Amino acid sequence: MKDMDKSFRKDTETEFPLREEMRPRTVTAPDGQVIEIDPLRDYFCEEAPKVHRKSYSAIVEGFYNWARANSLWILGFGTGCGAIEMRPLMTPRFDAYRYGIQWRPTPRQANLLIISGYLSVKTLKRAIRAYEQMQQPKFVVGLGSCTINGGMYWDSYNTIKRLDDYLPVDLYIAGCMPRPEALLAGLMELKKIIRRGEAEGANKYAENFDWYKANQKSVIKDWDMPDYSW
Amino acid sequence: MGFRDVLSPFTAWKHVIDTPVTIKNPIGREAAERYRGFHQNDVDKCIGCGSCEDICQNAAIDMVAFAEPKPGDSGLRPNIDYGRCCWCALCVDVCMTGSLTMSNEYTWVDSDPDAFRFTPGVDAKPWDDIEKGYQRAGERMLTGLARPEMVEMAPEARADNFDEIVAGYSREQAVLEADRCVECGLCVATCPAHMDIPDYIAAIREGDYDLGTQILYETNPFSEVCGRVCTHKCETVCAAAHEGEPIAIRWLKRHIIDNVSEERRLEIVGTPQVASSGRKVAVIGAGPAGLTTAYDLARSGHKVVVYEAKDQPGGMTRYGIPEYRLPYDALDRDINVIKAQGVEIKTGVRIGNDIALDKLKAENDAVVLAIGLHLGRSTRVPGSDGAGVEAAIDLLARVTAGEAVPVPEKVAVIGGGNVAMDIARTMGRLQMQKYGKVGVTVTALEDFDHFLADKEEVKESFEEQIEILDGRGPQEVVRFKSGKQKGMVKGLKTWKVVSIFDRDGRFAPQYDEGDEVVHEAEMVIEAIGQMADVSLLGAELTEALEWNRGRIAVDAEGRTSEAWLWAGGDAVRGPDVIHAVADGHRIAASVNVALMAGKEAGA
Amino acid sequence: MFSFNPDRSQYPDVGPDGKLEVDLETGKYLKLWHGPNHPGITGNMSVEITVDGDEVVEGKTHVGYLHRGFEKLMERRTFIQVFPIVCRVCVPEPDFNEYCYAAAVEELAGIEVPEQAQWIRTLILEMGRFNSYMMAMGGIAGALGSGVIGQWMTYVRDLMLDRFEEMTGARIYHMFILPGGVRAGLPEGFAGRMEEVLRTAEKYLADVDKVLFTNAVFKKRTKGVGYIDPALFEPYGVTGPNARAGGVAKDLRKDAPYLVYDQLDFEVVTETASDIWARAMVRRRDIDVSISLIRQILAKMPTEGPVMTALPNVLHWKIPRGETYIKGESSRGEYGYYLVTDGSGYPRRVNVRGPSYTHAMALLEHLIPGTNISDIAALMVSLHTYPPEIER
Amino acid sequence: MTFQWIQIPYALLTLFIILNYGMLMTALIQKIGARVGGRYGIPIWQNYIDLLKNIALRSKISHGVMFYLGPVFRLTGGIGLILFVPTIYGSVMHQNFSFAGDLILALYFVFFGTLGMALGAAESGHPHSAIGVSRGLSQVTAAELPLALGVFAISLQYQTLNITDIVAAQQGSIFNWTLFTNPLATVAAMFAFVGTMMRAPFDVVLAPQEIPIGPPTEYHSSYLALMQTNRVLYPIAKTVIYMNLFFGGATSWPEFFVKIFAIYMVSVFIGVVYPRFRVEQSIQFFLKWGLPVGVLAILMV
Amino acid sequence: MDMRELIERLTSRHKLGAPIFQRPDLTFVDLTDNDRLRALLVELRDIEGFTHLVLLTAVDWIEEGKFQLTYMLNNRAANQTLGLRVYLERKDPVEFTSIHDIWPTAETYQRELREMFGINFPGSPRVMDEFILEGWTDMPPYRRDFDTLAYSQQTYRDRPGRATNDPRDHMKSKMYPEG
Repeated sequence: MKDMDKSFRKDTETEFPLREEMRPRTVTAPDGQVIEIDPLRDYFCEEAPKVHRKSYSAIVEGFYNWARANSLWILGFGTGCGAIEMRPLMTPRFDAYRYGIQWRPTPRQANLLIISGYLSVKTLKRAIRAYEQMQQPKFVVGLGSCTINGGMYWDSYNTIKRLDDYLPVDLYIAGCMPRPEALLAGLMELKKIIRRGEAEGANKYAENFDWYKANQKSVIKDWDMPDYSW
Repeated sequence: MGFRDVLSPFTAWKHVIDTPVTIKNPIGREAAERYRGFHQNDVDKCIGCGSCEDICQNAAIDMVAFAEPKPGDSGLRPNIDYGRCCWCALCVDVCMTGSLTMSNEYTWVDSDPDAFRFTPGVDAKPWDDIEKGYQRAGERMLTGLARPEMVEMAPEARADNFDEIVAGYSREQAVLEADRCVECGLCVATCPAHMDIPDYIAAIREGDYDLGTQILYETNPFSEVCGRVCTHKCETVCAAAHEGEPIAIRWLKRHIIDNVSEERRLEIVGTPQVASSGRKVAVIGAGPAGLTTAYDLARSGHKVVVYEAKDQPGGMTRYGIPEYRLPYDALDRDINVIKAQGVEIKTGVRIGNDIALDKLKAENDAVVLAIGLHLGRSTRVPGSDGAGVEAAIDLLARVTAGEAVPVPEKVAVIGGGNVAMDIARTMGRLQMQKYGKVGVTVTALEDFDHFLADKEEVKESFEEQIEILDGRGPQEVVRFKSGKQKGMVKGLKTWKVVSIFDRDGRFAPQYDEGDEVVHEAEMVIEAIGQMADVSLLGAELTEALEWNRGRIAVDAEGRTSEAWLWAGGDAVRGPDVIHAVADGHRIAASVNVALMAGKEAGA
Repeated sequence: MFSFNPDRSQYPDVGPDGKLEVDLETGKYLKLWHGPNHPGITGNMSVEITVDGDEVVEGKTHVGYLHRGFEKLMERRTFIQVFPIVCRVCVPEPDFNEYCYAAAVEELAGIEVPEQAQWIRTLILEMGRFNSYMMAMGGIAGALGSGVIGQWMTYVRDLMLDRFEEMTGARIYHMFILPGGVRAGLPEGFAGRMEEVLRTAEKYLADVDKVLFTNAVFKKRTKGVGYIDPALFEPYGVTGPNARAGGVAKDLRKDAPYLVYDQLDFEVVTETASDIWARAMVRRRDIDVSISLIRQILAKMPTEGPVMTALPNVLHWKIPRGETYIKGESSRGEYGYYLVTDGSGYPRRVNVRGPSYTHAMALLEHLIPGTNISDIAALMVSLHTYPPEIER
Repeated sequence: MTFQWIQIPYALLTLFIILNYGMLMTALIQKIGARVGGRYGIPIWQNYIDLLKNIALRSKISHGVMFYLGPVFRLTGGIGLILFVPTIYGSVMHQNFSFAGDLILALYFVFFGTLGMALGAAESGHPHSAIGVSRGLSQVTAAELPLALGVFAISLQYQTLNITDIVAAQQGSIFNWTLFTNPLATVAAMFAFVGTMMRAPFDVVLAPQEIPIGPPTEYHSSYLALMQTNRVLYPIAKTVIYMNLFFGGATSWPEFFVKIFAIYMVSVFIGVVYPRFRVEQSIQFFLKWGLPVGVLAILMV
Repeated sequence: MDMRELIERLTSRHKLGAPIFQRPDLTFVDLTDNDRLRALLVELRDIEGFTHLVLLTAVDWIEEGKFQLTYMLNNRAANQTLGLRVYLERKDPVEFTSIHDIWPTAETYQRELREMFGINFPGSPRVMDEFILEGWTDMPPYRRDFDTLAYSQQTYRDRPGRATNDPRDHMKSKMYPEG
């Protein structure tokens, strides 16, 4: 392994300019009406996430948690290499449907975000948005070394090292990449966590919102969205 | 697009009656035999060399303390971060001992991201005892197993002369051999002088012999000597020795020196760069210990005079080691470098006889005693007193000095150490010169598995037709009881050794008296150990000094119980060149501190 | 002579310079993002499409979601340390990277590879190709909404992954082809178990022929759709099955045999229509070639012999200055490694030439205008591109 | 038949039975589909858990009133359809609110849900929803054409717009079913049936590979739960119409279950093995094959 | 096709350096006159049958102050690959002539070179668009003076609690701390 160039300093000065299409502007509509447009305000909802309390009744909450645990809807968003093992997972050999696990193509309907491996900065931005669009309670599972401590891309300029700096993670599965069997074992473990009522990542995210945002913004220079973008 | 295109797809429905191909219970399904799962480590086999850490491209492995270091084991064990690992198993492939393996277990889930770090074999894990999993197939292929063959003189060519046997490595051989080094540095701790072995080996790879020489001289002014005759303790702990041959560290050291001319060496080492301190030190004995002390002290700016009883400096390296192993020229070159530091060597001056020790004490700020072991021990078996029984050390010295020694046709040697080999091979050569054949029998207490002499010494001795008998204890030097040869040596009677040490590990050999052999010999040479000649100390000082089992007691820095007197080398540590050099450094450092402190106080 | 610029004259909003002027604010056009969290995209890539109704008038490809900076990372790893990361360049068919890298290093370092290892390498590459095609089959059917083919194909692929696991010790990233050879020989009884997999595969492939390739809807969706003019092949660097679907009988396994392909018997598969159907069909028939090759290899390969050359100490392995380019026919086309060394212990530059790079970028952008929004996914899948090798 | 208050609890009971049946049947059908792929598929009770999970979600966001009303409309479509269609012939309890012109109302409800969905999805602002809706509307319109023609044919045949009367006319023998008395109308209607069941090759509305996943893209939590409920109710309600009109209706619950399952399976049987049509291809398909058969059916009558 | 002959033929009209015959089917040659690039490429494509642009990439020889551009061409009929190397002065801004009109696929390569090496090809389509990176403000990452590890450490946090020992130093500190 080559030594690090200790004299190297990253550029922390330059701000990345807001994209053209995201800047406020005035538009003349076909009917001649002049409209002010501020995409950052108009296209996004800016309300910060709230902490959602558990149900007042422990029995009801327990029942709900049982249902949540047995109906895991994964967002169909393969962020890295691990996505390739998701296919066997959902197909005949391993058939995760048996366990109440299925894919959803839209974040609105998914409640489990599997970060399948490394996240490049560009994907991180999308993953954050996908996560924020999901409805509470929502869970995040980190797949493989990359999500734990950078994995084999620990020295890459374009991949994050610790997923838990940017999103609240409920569970990690070791491996590079983890086999479908390990994945299933992880999801079974996640079920247990949910049933114990410990999978409160969404609330953690809401409580430490500023910290997460600061972390996210420190790596995503091209931050062309409001802080909360669902 | 016909009718068939509409109907044919429905054949898919035939699968509806098939039993699903799904694995019923996939969680925990056993992986393949070779699967690269979680790591296992046999911590007893592991030596903590850190090769796994070096090769890991993910920086996943840390070396963490596990036990106290001991020679050949750094006490460190690999701690693996599964937040980094990619299961490429290069660490397993490169592992020098084969201790690191992988099980075929693969399931590890946890909510705590910091949990994925463990020391295999130390932190108990469910997969510790799984037999299946990835193991390196066959031998290490990534770091080289065999050392290049050293070119040696053929036994026939060397048997009747004292020319140096080994030729030294060529550049190609040296690079090949240097290439095998994994730079773990375990050898450094074991080397008494703590030479920077991996560094100078790296210099060979780079072809930078000047740098290599510089590194050598930082820790060892007897580099040329050690490049030839060092007991290379380092090689016994070499990580490469666990599977395959150790790195030929000694030959590589020699290779550096061989490639640097004496003049260049003097340039590189240079002369002392500090101002004279005005302090004076006397060193008694111009062997490796004494000269190393002198070298260090001279480079620290002190005035050093070395007194040597014999005619030539070098001590045991000159008088104990035969020329075929260490040519005198080589020794001279080393000594010349030392002399260049301003060290004055007075040869032929026997302290006690020619100059009184008290006088030295009075004239110098410190005195260092490095007198070596020049008296041979005797077995004291019946018949060992009298003519025809010689001490090996004595004979060797006489050969070096050019004196005539008796060379009978048949010689028996008692002892199994390197000195026994030296004298056997020396006598063998002399016999060859005189009779054209060799008649030397070596009898050693130890069996070949526990032999004291180096393996290559034994091998070369055999090649030179020396007869070596292992596991035989000397009982009597048999002498002619009558006749013309009455009183002269007839042979050596030995018994088969059953055991050497008793249960408590004390030396108490047991013999099988039924297995008695008399080795025919006209001369018996005892090579079972040496003693120091401490007569120079005088009665008063002998009384005043503390002793430890017949040797002068010294502290870790080489100080005796007398503040002005340091002692070191073979006389204190036992016979070994590299230990002597190490001792020299230690004493020099200690003397230097004392002198400088004295100077401060005096000033 | 063909024109490199798509003919956009049929669109109303073409400016004098031939550029489409999309004014989104008029409400006439809609901009859509196909991906990255989009099940229709193989891997992680997005296409920014501008639609006018169901018709796509413009498409821009966006990649970089999987960029890890491999080529940079390789420059700070020693030659052996590069080995574990090369396979990650292409997730579904990783072995090609291992082979190309190993062969490039071997050439520059002057290392001979044992014959046995050459056979095993060929075997692995064919197994990888088989798997890759299995994904492509499932993908093309899946993109058109036929899930059951994907189920079968993934199952068969899984069986092959079991063989991979058994042989190499890993399912996806095998890390098996080291510079100097391969890590181990074949396990006991491997050929028999492989034969079982191949038989199962053939059974399912026969079903695929009946269900997918003899299917009115599939034909309607694919025939004549996504046509690539063979005249575009050279300018756009189209290679492999995509070119073979247009009648170009070029296959590096035949044209520039590497490993032991010259000792194997096979035909280059071609189709002529150059549409989605033809591209799917070429792959379907190439699976048969792969199966036959795997059988031949297992039958012909020597049973004894070393599989690995002893390397110089890899911890400080230096390779003299030089450069080379190693290529081979992957399941997507010409795959190559351009390796430049400078005499140090680290590669000076490694450039991965993935076929997806040419297929999924300039070519796709060229093909998209004028297609139906429903066909975008099928078009992309039919080009069989793997985004990780585009951005690396 | 006059309206009686007791009909309301009776209708709700019918609804309850159909809902549970639908939950289990759709799961079973999924399992059957999974078998073709070689899998076991979801547990039979999975739909209940999913429903409960969605209700149990803690947060929901709305894009406006119509967004909220979309699923409600859709569910109204499904429930309405059931409520106004007689489920079990001859049973007072399960006659529901069947009345003289209920066939027209039923046809209206078939469309109502889609329209409601369209409004809601449009409000969600997601382009995929918008595309999905426009596809849905155009496809449903095309697909309903043969149905309308088929219904027209049988209303001519039976001279009534009352479903109960139509069912009554088919009693007695299996050969009294419209299937045998007017096969062309049945075929025409079955085109529409397959076309509106949201299964391949006519599932371009949802098409996860193209426009994930079409109209419901933005729906979640309770909204989604409503839609899920509708997703099991509505197809059954639709199937009930087909059953009543063409397959002789049902005189008991077991007969109902078997017939519904069998008719439902027709769409599954096709859906599992075919890829999907593009929207204009499916419209073309209905115009090319469905429409002529429908016209022919009318002509036959 | 005899590559030696071809190179000789070309050298008569273009300024070429000494060729390296790496393999029977792989040749590398330097073009010393950068202005002749387009003429040479067109000739190779249209007359010599090198119709396939395999790849276009750069090598940063920072010590020599040069960027090497490699145009890898392939003649499929003759199974010959030719690596044409061109050297650019390594000073900002680095610009070179675009060949997207000779091979449209070069457009992608040129976009990548612009982003990763900072070598611009004016006129190439979308060349100024972001390609792989998003919101990148640092120096082009494939340049040799960009240190990816340093950048990564200054940007992303490591998980704390890791520490390692060098066996040699560890043994020294434990066994002979004084020496």
